[in-house]
Amino acid sequence: MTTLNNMIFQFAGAAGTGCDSQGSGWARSMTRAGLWTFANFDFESRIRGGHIYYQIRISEKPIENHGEGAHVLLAFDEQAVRERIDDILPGGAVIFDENYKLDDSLFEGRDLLVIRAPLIKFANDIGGNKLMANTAAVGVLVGITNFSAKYIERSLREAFIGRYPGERGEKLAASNIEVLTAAVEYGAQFQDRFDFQLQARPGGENRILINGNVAIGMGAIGGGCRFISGYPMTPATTVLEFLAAHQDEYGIVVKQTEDEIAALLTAIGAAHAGARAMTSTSGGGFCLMTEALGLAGTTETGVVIVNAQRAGPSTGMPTRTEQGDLDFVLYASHGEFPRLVLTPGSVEECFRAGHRAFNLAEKYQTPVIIMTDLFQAFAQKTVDRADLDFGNITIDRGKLVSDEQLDAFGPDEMYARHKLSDDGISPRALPGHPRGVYMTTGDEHTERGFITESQSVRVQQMDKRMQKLETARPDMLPPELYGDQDADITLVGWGSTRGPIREAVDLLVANGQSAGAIHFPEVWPLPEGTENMLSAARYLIGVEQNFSGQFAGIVRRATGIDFHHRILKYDSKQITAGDIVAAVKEEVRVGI
Amino acid sequence: MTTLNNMIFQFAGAAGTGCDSQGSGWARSMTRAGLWTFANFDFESRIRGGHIYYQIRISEKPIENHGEGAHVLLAFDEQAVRERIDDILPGGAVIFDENYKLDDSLFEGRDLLVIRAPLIKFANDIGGNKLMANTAAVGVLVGITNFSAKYIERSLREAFIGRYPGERGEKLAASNIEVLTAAVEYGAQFQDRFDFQLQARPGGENRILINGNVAIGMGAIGGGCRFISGYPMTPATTVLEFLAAHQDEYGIVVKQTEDEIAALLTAIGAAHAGARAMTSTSGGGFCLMTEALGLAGTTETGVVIVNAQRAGPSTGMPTRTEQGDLDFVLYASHGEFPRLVLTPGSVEECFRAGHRAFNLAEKYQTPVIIMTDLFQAFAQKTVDRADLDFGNITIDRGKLVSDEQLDAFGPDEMYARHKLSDDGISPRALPGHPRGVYMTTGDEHTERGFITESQSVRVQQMDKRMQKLETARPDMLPPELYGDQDADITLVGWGSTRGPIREAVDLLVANGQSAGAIHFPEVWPLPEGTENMLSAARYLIGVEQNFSGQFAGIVRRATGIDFHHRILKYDSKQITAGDIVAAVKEEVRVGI
Amino acid sequence: MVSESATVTIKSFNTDERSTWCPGCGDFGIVVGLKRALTELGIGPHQVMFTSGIGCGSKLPHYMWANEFNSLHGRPVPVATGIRLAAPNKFTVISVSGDGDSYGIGVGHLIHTARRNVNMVQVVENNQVYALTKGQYSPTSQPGLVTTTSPEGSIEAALNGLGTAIMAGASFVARGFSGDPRGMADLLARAIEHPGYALVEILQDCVIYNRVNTTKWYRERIYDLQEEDHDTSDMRTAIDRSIEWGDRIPTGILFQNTDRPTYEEQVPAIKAFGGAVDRDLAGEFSPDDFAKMLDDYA
Amino acid sequence: MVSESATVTIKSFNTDERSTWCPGCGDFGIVVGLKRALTELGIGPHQVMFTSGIGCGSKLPHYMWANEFNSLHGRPVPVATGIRLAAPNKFTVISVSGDGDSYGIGVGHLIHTARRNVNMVQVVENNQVYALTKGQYSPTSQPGLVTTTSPEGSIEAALNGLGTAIMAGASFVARGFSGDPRGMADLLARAIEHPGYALVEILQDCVIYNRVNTTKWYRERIYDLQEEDHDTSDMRTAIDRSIEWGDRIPTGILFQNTDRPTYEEQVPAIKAFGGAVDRDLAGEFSPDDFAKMLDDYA
Ligand SMILES: Cc1ncc(C[n+]2csc(CCOP(=O)(O)OP(=O)(O)O)c2C)c(N)n1
Ligand SMILES: Cc1ncc(C[n+]2csc(CCOP(=O)(O)OP(=O)(O)O)c2C)c(N)n1
Ligand code: SF4
Ligand code: SF4
Ligand SMILES: [Mg+2]
Ligand SMILES: [Mg+2]
Repeated sequence: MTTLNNMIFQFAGAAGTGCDSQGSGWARSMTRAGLWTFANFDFESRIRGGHIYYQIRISEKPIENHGEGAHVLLAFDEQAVRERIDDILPGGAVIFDENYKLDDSLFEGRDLLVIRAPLIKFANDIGGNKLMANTAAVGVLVGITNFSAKYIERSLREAFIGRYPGERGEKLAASNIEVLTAAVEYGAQFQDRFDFQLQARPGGENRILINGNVAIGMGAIGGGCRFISGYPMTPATTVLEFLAAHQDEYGIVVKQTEDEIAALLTAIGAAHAGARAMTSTSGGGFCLMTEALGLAGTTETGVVIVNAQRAGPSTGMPTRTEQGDLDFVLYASHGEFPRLVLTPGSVEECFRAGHRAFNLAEKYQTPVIIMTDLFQAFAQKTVDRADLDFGNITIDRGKLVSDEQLDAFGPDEMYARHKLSDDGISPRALPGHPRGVYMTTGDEHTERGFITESQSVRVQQMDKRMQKLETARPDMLPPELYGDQDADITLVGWGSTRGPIREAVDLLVANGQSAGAIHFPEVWPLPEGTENMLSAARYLIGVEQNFSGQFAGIVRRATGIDFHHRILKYDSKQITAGDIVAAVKEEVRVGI
Repeated sequence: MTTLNNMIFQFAGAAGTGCDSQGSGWARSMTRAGLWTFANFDFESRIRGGHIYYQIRISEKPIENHGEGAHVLLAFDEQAVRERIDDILPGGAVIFDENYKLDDSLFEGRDLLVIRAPLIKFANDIGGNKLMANTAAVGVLVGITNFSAKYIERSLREAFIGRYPGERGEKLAASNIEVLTAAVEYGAQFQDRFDFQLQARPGGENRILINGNVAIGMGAIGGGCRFISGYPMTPATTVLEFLAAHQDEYGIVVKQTEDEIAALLTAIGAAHAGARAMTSTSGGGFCLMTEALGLAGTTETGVVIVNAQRAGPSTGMPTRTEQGDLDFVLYASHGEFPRLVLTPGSVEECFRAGHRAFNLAEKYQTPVIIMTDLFQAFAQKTVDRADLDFGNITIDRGKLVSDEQLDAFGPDEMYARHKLSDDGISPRALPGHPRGVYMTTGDEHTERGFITESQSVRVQQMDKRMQKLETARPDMLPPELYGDQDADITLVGWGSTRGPIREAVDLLVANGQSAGAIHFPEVWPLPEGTENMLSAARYLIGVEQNFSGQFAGIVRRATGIDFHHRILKYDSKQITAGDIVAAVKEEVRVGI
Repeated sequence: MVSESATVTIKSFNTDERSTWCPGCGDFGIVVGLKRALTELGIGPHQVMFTSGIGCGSKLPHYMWANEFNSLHGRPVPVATGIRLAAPNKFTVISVSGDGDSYGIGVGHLIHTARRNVNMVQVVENNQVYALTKGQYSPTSQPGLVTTTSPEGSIEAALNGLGTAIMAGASFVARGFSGDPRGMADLLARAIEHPGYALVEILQDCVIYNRVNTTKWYRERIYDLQEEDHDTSDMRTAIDRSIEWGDRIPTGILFQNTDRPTYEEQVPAIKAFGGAVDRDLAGEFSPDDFAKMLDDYA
Repeated sequence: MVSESATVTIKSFNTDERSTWCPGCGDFGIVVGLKRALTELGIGPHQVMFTSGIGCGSKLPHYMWANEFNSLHGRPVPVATGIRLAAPNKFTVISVSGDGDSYGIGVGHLIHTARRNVNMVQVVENNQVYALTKGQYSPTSQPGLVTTTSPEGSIEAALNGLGTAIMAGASFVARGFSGDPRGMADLLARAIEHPGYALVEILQDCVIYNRVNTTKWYRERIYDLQEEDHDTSDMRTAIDRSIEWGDRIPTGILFQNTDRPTYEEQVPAIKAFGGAVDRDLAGEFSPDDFAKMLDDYA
């Protein structure tokens, strides 16, 4: 029986040998062909060599997860076959060059179609260039899945004519297409021995394929961000790079700084001057920002920080994922001050967090942190253009004092940047107006920003600042319920576990297990309704990618609600629906 | 009715005018005279001018707190009288120079002995130097309290002959003593109008007067610390300065670094090489250390960090106190790794933490943080020499691999710095032995310290490191119960609230209120017995000097136990027994 | 913003805030110098933005009426960069902090900001000691200085801040003396006018913690480069002068290079769109303009 | 520790650990240079302690057999200081890291450590780019370099690391080239022997992210100072040479000053007690010796 449009592919090999570019070309082609795509990139902390792979899952309906295993493995070197062979699902196929020295015993006893293809031969003979073996491999894949070659042809043309405009590109594209055609034909002979097929569907033209960091960048630009200062650090660099790539079009000042200390302080300077400003980093860089974070809190500077988590502690595993920084981000910097923490769990939520963060930062005049992670930073997903709607974005700069208001100040009236107020928020004048001269400081200060030693002023200003957390609470997005509120078990997560958790719920329900889920797209201050929603659940299972169940701890501390069970993963790879289902089954077996 | 040997003094004036040196001389004299002394220093973030005061309390039994109000105010300028007049307790006295322009109305309606003394006149006429007016003021104080002048004479001699050895010093001392004598006589005339008296008691020679930072420094030196790197920051600087002052005698390498980043990393280097090494800082500096903290955690380097808290956030109030950093210290640095946190609450506990920290750091091969605060750093207390017993200190370096063991390694045996073990602790070879060559890294690593991308190794090493928290738990000092375990209310604190809480319990009990207290000298990992002791209490009231009740939150998160009430102070001054009693009474009135 | 020179006087910068400095502190003179320089150039309190660090000297902008962002110890310079790059047409930006702040913990920012030639002035109040923390040796303390953390005398060579800055690429490097507010005001005015990064070190007496390098000590040694035949455009001579310390200490402009473009002038977004703070966040681009971003991923 | 030169060979430093560098990376040559230098001096794997940062180049000590403490991005130098001051008689300490690590985020440590003259070697692997993070411009990138964070070309002047270090007080400053392991080994050996802080910058090809400053590019430009009439004791000439970049790029020893004492030699505790790591923690002082501390407070 043939399975249509429901597959997982792996493109595996050494870094720098093209399996990543072939993989991303394939993922893009799938999206263009109207198939919903989710692609994960698994790589090492090195530039060339080693073992990396792209895992691309496609479906006829939207998916939030790259799935487990693969129906086809495209191996770009021998090691790739050895490393990934166990991932191949029953009835799957592996494609590699006929010259690889791989013992047949490796494939024995496996329900597996082994295709030793003349890839290099096609490349040399038809294309006249060994490098085109990669194209040949993709051709075989097109052939065995009965897919249409035109999507690959298009991307080959784009790639070569894009890189070498003019005749050279045309020529290269043409030869590659010839190689492709031959390989497709070659692959087609295996069709009857391979049960998985692909067929284009309508709608691809309304969709795009992007990762979470690009979505954050898009959201930020749409949300009025005109300034980014940052320092490269995986997996946060691509936010900086995205804004850099668009600096010309949208006029974004991009400052690569000497370190992360300067990165946040430069953004604080820009925000103080009146720009919507951000920085992006990962845990190690966030460490260096902690002192300036407190400065932003005390000076009431609304600045946005992206913390893209990777497996820690310390340098840890630079290209591996984890959700290990939540406690740190919540309590970073000495003393107490308000901060808002957003934890988007999908490309769409990343986009939303990207623009919402700036409204929140300016409304509450305090730092806002977007927490994402390595998985989400790199994983690409097909989304409807309509779901990234710039028309929906509003700019709310909060309590701004206008020039006219300042002009109207009486002769003895003095602007007070940190004026006390019931909601904790003071009207903010952008500096530069003759009547709005003011100072502010990281020292405890009076309403007018002068350093103070007064106990009573101290208490007033502390209360004022901390009040902002309460003022902001109703503004935070509520936890999102998935499935049945009354389910026997409720999975609770934040950030990038959203996709796997939802899919796990679907799988469990399909298996007859009553299950639901609660996802927190924003965690601090804990949104209104948190307690109600959690206490209405029968059996709470926290799902987190860290050692200690940090969010579960935070919830217990704030509400007294203790999750009944915690599913924790800290082996540096993204949790999958399968992991969750297995852990839930274990828990159910043991007896909930 | 005369009150004997139970008094509070305030020495108040501008910074740099001598009230601090006079105050500390007085406190020392009290201790020498066999009176138990507790002195608090209240000062501003400036070098000269402003308003500062020393508050010195004395008693015939040991005290842990500087008390409230004053029986005598020695005012060294006019402002001091105005600022502090309200502090004077009924029947108290204020002493100042006759030339001060202070309206009588200031004193009207107060039960107060106002002594406008000819201090400058004595100084000029007898001593020939206006500066001796300070000595005269102290003389008046000796006179009205009927104290023996010989203690002051001694300290005058020490001060002047110490600073100017030889004839000049002798002369200065002699003139000062003449001034003193005249002033004592002058003061004596008021004795019958003043009900508080002082009388020397035996035992002073067995006691000393020190503050918490000196005690930490002493403990550290006794505990084998031979290396300190640090960067000045109030209120932590005096730890660095204490070790610097003793670098010659005990051979302590003292490195003032360019910043706090370097401070911790230099200490880590020294600890890695095999020295017992420490650094000291306050919140802002600790921020800069967070990245290196995680490095120490992953590389399993036992290093000691003193975090002397001051009122935050950010630069905050540099000379004011708070306990606002507990959450931060517990969760500082991205990812998860073990750290041990000590929270001494008295001079004796500071001493103990000073040496214990090094055993813990080397046994568990992980960073140990001593949390103190500005109050405790500066407040001086009389202690028995016997309570700072260096003979009691043992040096336990944990699992060290000896040179002989390495010599005996087989030809293919390789030393593995991060070897897995049940208790999470690996035998540690100090580098330098030919068979003990090894590397270590802040990246996730194998047992032998090589960078790894392996999921399984990752999990093993995470488990190993985190296991150390469980291994260490039984080694942590248990919470200390004061008074009745069965009391109607139990006050819970950590760090410097210990003294005020104990005194509050005494006051409450004396007032018929059943009360007890639990003090945590070490908070992380939460010591064994925490849950039992807390859940055995009837009504838990957390007492903390921060906005949100951080320790209460930590306990709730770890144990589910929710304190019934929290007494929180964050106005930048140390909580007193009176504050606590008042807050408890309010709570009792409202109905526990 | 157009300067309103007609209306700016020394008094424009007066404030009621009372200083916490010690009587006799060299920092007082620096306030006077700054007020004079701004007055001379007709730059009003709302047209200047001070950034400062932490230390005695860093309190300076608190004691004159002007915009100030008082940041962290060692960090006024990156804040200044942020302000310059976000509002390149709005403020004269002046960073003010002590020698420990600027040359010690903050020296990395100094070097990279000098290299970039961000158009700002960095004033270093050099009293050769960490004063506010009560007198430890600083990166400019002279060897042998006895302090609480160097009871046996400092064993570190003093940093040549000016020479280091020149090598790092600073395009204007000068030294003034707090005892000479008039000369200092002139230097500061030249620094403000200089298109690019300008470092002005002010030698300053700390009457409490530095009993060696006192006002008298400085007066006996300093001389004015501009009264000698000093070529400020020659980097090698400037380096030579920067090394000079001891019997003779040069003040005045050591080095100036007006050929380098400022960093701001080269930033693509500023060239195309002007200052970020002057933009219309809500109306500048349409949803369709934005949606073009998506095309790359189709 | 006495060196055991008889037993140290290049092979002593061999390791099974396989490098993660790209084929053709300039870092390979630097490993060879280091092995040779240590072998020449008879310093064995247990007698050297490498500290390193984060970056492609910082992985170097992982690929030879020797003690290593792999620290954080930009921080190998303070770790090295700690090791030197705690164990002044035990290890040759060599810090190894890239240009971004050493001259960028870590430049403050470089400056202050140079100034103090801590007896160590700092190797800067200069490929003029942030390689491990995939090729952004670094503090030594040449202006105009197009990278992902400078798509319109870098607008920053490159840092003159050698000149800056000389001005900051470095007592030994040299430049080598990864394409010349023999010459480099000699430089490194001289640096190790130098009593005090020694900076050795190694020009290094990044075949992936720096297509401008390639091995070929370097070969066409470099020359050896020691083959010319260069006076390494003259700071001014050294500064001049450090500025030279373009058609001719100097390699070799630019500057050496052997007159300055090392920092370690001056540390009171080391002078009186030797290395902290060699002390007897339990038995060195009696409880009474310690109790003397209390007397000051009686
Ligand atoms: C991160 C951090 N570390 C330390 C301090 C403490 N601190 C305050 S001022 C100062 C030194 C001031 O020296 P300098 O910059 O020369 O200024 P001065 O007081 O001499 O004018 C230090 C170390 C701090 N505020 N922040
Ligand atoms: C605090 C921190 N910020 C950022 C990073 C990410 N990072 C890793 S290597 C590197 C730059 C490496 O450049 P360089 O030092 O020149 O070494 P190269 O890779 O070029 O050899 C950066 C920014 C990090 N590890 N830590
Ligand atoms: S301590 Fe020194 S620098 Fe600070 S205010 Fe006093 S004189 Fe000025
Ligand atoms: S990216 Fe460049 S520096 Fe890094 S290993 Fe490859 S060639 Fe070497
Ligand atoms: Mg200073
Ligand atoms: Mg580099």
